[in-house]
Amino acid sequence: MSRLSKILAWLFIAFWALTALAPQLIAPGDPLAINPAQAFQAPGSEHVFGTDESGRDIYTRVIHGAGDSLFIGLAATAVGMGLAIVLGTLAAMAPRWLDGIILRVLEALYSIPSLLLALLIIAFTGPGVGPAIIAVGLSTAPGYARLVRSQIRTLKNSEMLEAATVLGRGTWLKIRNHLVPNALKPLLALVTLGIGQAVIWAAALSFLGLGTPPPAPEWGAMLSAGRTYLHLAWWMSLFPGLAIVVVAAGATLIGRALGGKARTI
Amino acid sequence: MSTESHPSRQEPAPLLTVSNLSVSFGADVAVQDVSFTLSAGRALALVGESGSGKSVTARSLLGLSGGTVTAKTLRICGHDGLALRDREWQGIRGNAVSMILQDALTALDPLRPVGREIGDALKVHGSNSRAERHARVIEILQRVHMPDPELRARQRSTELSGGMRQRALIAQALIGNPQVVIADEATTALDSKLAALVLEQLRELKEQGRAVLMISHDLAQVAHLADEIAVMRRGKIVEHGTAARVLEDPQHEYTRTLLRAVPSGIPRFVPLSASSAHAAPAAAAVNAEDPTLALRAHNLGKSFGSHQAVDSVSFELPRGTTLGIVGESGSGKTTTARIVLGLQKPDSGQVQLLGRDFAPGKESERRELRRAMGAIYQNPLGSFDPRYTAGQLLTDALSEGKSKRADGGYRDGVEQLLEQVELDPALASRNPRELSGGQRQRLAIARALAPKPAVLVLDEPVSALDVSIQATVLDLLDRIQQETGTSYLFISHDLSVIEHMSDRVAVMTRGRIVEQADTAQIFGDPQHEYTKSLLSAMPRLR
Amino acid sequence: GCSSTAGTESTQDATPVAGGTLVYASGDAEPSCLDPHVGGNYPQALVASQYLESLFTKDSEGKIIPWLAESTEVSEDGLTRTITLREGISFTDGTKLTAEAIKANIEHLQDPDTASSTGYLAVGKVDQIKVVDERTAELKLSAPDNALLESLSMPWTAIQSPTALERDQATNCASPVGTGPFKVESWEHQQAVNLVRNEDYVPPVADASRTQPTAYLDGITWRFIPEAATRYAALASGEVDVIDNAQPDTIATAAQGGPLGHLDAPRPGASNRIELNSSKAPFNDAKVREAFIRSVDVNAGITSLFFDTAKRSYSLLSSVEPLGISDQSLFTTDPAKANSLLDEAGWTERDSAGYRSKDGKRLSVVFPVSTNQSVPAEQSLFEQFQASAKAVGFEVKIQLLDLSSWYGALAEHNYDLVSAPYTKVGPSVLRILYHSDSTVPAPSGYFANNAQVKNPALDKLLTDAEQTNDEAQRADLYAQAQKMVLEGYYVLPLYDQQNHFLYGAQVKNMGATTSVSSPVYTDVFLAE
Amino acid sequence: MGTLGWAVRKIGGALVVLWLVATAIFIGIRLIPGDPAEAIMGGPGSQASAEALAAARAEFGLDQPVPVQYLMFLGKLAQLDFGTSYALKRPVTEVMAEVLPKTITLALLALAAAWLLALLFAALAMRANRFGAWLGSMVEIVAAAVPHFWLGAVLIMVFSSALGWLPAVDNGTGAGLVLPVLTLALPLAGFLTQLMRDSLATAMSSQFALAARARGESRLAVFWRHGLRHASLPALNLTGWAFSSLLSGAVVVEVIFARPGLGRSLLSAVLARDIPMVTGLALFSALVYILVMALTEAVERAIDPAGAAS
Ligand SMILES: Nc1ncnc2c1ncn2[C@@H]1O[C@H](COP(=O)(O)OP(=O)(O)OP(=O)(O)O)[C@@H](O)[C@H]1O
Ligand SMILES: Nc1ncnc2c1ncn2[C@@H]1O[C@H](COP(=O)(O)OP(=O)(O)OP(=O)(O)O)[C@@H](O)[C@H]1O
Ligand SMILES: [Mg+2]
Ligand SMILES: [Mg+2]
Repeated sequence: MSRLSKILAWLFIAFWALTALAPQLIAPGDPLAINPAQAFQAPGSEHVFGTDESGRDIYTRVIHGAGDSLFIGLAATAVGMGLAIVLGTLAAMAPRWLDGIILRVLEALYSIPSLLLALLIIAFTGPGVGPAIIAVGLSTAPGYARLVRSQIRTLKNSEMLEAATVLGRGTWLKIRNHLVPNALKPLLALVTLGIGQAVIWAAALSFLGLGTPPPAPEWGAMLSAGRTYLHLAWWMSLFPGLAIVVVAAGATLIGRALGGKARTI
Repeated sequence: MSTESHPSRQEPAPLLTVSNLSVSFGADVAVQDVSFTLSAGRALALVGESGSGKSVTARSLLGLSGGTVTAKTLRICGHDGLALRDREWQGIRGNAVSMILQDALTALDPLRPVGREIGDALKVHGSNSRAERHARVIEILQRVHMPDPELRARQRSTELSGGMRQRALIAQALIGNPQVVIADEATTALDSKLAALVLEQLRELKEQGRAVLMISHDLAQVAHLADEIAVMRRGKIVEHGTAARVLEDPQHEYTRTLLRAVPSGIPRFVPLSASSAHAAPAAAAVNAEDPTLALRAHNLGKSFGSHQAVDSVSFELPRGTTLGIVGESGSGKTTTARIVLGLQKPDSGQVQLLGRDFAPGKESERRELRRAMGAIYQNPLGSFDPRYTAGQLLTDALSEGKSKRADGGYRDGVEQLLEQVELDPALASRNPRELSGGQRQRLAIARALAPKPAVLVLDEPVSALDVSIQATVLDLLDRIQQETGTSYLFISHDLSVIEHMSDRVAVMTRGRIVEQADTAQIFGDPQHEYTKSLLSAMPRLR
Repeated sequence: GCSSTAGTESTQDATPVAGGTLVYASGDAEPSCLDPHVGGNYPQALVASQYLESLFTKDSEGKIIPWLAESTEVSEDGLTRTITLREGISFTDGTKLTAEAIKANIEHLQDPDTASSTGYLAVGKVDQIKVVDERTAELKLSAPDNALLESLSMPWTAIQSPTALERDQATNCASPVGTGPFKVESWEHQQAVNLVRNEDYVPPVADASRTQPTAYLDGITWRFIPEAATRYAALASGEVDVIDNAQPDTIATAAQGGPLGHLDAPRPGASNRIELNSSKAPFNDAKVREAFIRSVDVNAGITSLFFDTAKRSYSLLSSVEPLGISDQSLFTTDPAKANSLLDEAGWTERDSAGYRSKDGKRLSVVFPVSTNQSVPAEQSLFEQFQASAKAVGFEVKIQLLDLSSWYGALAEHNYDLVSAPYTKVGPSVLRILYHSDSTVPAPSGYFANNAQVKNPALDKLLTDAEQTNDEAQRADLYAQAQKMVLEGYYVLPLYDQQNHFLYGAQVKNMGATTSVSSPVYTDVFLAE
Repeated sequence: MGTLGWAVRKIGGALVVLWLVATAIFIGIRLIPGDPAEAIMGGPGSQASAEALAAARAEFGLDQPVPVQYLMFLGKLAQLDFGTSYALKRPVTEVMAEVLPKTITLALLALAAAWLLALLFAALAMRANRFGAWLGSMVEIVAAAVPHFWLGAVLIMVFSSALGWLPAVDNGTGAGLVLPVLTLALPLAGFLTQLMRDSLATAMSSQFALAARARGESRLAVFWRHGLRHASLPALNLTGWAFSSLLSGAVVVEVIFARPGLGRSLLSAVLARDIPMVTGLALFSALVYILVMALTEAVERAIDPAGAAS
């Protein structure tokens, strides 16, 4: 990763972190403040991203929506990754029969496409942010888990660990000094890649009306509202859509820079 | 140009004429002012260390150098190589001039049947029918002594052994009936028996009246085939003459270095490289009187499924000495080493280290003993944690895993180790990936030496290195043994290396040790048939 | 059944040409049954109006006139209704239209297995049906019902072939058989219902201006395209000919000229309104109800969101109901008044989030919104209410729910505000919506009195209004009843139930609708 | 490993997976608070009649002990009896027979389109200069980051409303498939290109490519015979995943483009809490996924019998 792209990556992360944590610094307005008289204003000097059907400023909403959208993406990835680390490590370290069982369970989870699995879970839990997080998390977990498993298995059988054995290192030292740190790095890359996808899936659920309820400025929900006015006010769809694309593409870039591959998500 | 006609032996017309060939990649000049001619029925060997520009020179003769080519003359079978356009080059390649690529493992597409790969050469140049092509492929495979050609043609390269792949590559180069055959390190990766077979085939080519350009870093390999030898260094030909002249009366210092680096026939502890500081044999430094054995393996056995990889292997390694294990690929050398190291549980047998039970047994019980035994692998990179710098690796080894801070209390120890293996202490901050092959192997040795072991198990420690680097590493190992009295279990498929390094030699085949004796005995008066066949295939300079 | 009603820009031009299949794109959810007796919602009425006809219909003045029926009369005591059918009309399965059909259809509606809700309520007072002769039936009523003809004019009580009704429900749902200008040919689920012309159609009321008695169109492809933008794109690019549930912005565009035609057909019955659940805190206090109603700025929202396609209503009833009264003064936006009302009602504290509270309890109201029944513009309007109610200290929790969960929320009384459309011809809808009987869930679990108005005086007014034979008295009773509800601040009227259609320039003669404002296509043709 | 043994193991594995999915759904139904019969019929909002509830109770054996219920549930599934969708009032199998082919057609077309686009793009990228390569990789990454629901809307806006080139909804001519297929294919193509380009570059700079050139093959021939084969392997490896992501995307695309299919059915079944329908669709999509996985594995075995690339 070159120096410049490293700096850019950190700037990118810092920008979104700031946006998520202190949106009022970047967009001082109230994302919920309505002004019917100002509805459907095209992007211009007063409203850089235009206004929506209730006269709310889209720029303010996109910025304030970052918190919700990113939180869902991060939380879902955390759920998926947490589960994956437990299951993947267990499978890699476990005896063959247990490994087999865990693999089947993962395959079962994997066999239902992400969004369908999310829908399935919502069929039982009802819609909402919590279920959306769990649903997206669960549906991404098997992909991660397989990677964790193969990662740890490869490391476990690597010459590096053999060399450590020959040098007389105990199990704990091998895990602490070699296994965990080496397994973690590609996972970090993967997580970064995964966050982008999680943001998209979570937005998809909101888009389908199963995620964040209005009037919260979550990007998927904004898009969902905007698509109705596609012919009248394209900007209502464009900017939240762009925000999703920018975050997802940025996450991919950073993930790739960290050495991730665009797979298993 | 008809290839069936035999050109006259008396006046061999030059098929290749190269003068003042230079190839550069951007600012890097890989080949500079190389000139030679090569006539039908003759063989020219290009010899030199890794990176000296041999392959680039060869690729330029096919118009595939990948860099910027300039030359005064570049004539290939009557074509002016400097004027050819890509389409015309395609008409010559495989047809007039063909090349056996350096790395047999990767020079065949693992996803396509070998027969198709070979047949493609015909497809390019003629409009043969499928059946015709197949017939020709089988015929050419028979000619290179491929066992069961019909089956092999259908298989993919991954299903073929190393020797078979090499033969498939030769077949691929021959099927177009080229006048000029370039063989780039065609024997390097092979054990001596296979290498002899390939050399034999190259000789056949020469006798058929083709011109052979042979590339190698090992003078011994080329000694018996080449009519002429050109020695390359840093992109230039430093010496060029008939084979006999270059081998017997080398003019250039570098040629001499290369010659000396070939270990066969050089007695133990005599340095192979000029740079090595240590002097002649302190021969009796070996404390053979020490009553305890460093290592004792008794009746080791291990099978994978129905395959008996190691079968009743026993040996003893006295302190301060070297036991060489030699054998063809797949004979069970590595498996034996892994059992000895306690990495693989044997089906039967025991290993004792310094008189104490080592393997099999519980890992926790032998952890104490582990410090007395170290290991060196063929590819050291895989055994390093990729996150560690050289200094951190050594700190980790010295601190027994407690620290990896290179600037901590282990700094002096690290410097000492680096000095011991003749590495610049400045390299401590580098990642091993940024080191050369020889430097990496030195680092591996340094790490293994950190706990001051009594025994080192070395599995093909120099097989990935070219002769001159190999020489320096072997010299280093010699020196360390003399200074520290460490015992070596030295594994290699290279007879000349084993001969140079070992006090005793065990010859393995199919999992068994068929003969075990003092080095002189094995090389002077082999008893077992297998040993004899191995030795007869061994290329010798002296 | 039909005559042009509210069509604003109906195109009565050009000479009709026969032929062509019209593609209709509906934004409603696909019905699970094409027989509007089963359940009985508006999407069913929209499609069923093409193949089923009713005994009565409404003329352009809004007067009920006979359609399949030729004449009707009611006994002095109002308990016996005699209906005589026209001659020469047959169902598309060949069955002749006889009095038996009336009996079979009303019994079908009343059969619990049919699971009818709308039609079931409409014929609720019919006790017995007596077939007098081939063309005459007598309905015996449990109480006088001056809304019966209005009820029988609706598609939910349309007359189907008695032979066909004897088939099992699944079959009848897939291919109901009526007397209409079209018949159901096939139903590709999730995609389209294919209707073809009924070649033997006999218009009950002859129209001299027509060149042929049957419909001009060869058929109608009735598609379901729930995405508003996609539906409009399909119309704009000519892939479909007519769309319903048109978005306000697209209607406005069409109205400003341009190639698209617009049919505005407000539904009869109730206006579109928000009901306040008066059965529990905080809306069990009339002051709080008024405060909420005064706090929200309805007009600004309607202007910006509906682009002048919807007119503000101050009435409980649709603007097409002649007996509706309205009172604008009750509904003016007045945050100051809202604040003082809330102070009076004891909601004086403010919590950290700026909401009012009383005894530590936040002034919070739950507003389940059905995404199937409220168009996006309406959902946005509710969001604006949420924002403006917040200014006076209300916390409005909007829950966007699918129909099933929405019914669930209602059934569990888990709502303080709700917007539930109800379409019925005539002012008798008021009894269904505000009589205390309607707070008791029907066997189906649904209760229509979402405001939970329980007022014996109101009950009496509504019952009497339905039984009187005197038109003037009826109007007066209904006016009193409406006043009572309006002044109790149980309801915040918004606008008529929107029913907008857009159609391509090639579609001619759009405009005729049934009594519930669902368009019929007997006269419609496609110009080349 | 013989082909027969492989097939037997695949089928066994598939059955186990289906069994696990079914079990999870069974547990899920039990976890819904309230009356399970009501839950099966769509929750309190469905206003299921007493008779309907009784019928559901009988059908699912809800009056029996839980293990018996479980066995009955599995038994029915084993007979491919998924019951009746209470929302659509039609047998679940009938609905699935209708929607599955449509979604699978859509997904397969999208998969093919994505592959084509990816190959094309990867091939173009081979020839590009540094800036071109950088631009190409940006395009891929952005394409892969575009949500279906946004892309679909934009495509309708541009190609249907503004330009009028392509229909927004299916009119039976197949032209209506173009936009939905593109909507699904573009992001996937972005993903696939990222994968393919790496392996294509590796293959084209490998020794065997050099060997092929050395025997006289043209650059294009090397690309066709070797490059593509190697580039397709990692992408093929991901086809199971890709197909599954297409099924996910189909939910959104079917909604936006008003196409009948598995995704839209599942969405409406979920919205209506139509548990029999949800169960059937979930199991069937799992089955489809398993079949696709087995199929791609078979293709992989054909291209690379020795597993050289893995
Ligand atoms: N395509 C290329 N681009 C840039 N540099 C190259 C390229 N090919 C070769 N070189 C450089 O040219 C020099 C000569 O390489 P070459 O492969 O000819 O060495 P060699 O003598 O064949 O070595 P070896 O014994 O390891 O095969 C090396 O320094 C190498 O790094
Ligand atoms: N883990 C294993 N599982 C199955 N077979 C194995 C395993 N390890 C080694 N073998 C087999 O045991 C035999 C001996 O292998 P080993 O690696 O010891 O040979 P070697 O003499 O070191 O060969 P080389 O010179 O190629 O390194 C080979 O046939 C090999 O395929
Ligand atoms: Mg080379
Ligand atoms: Mg080995």
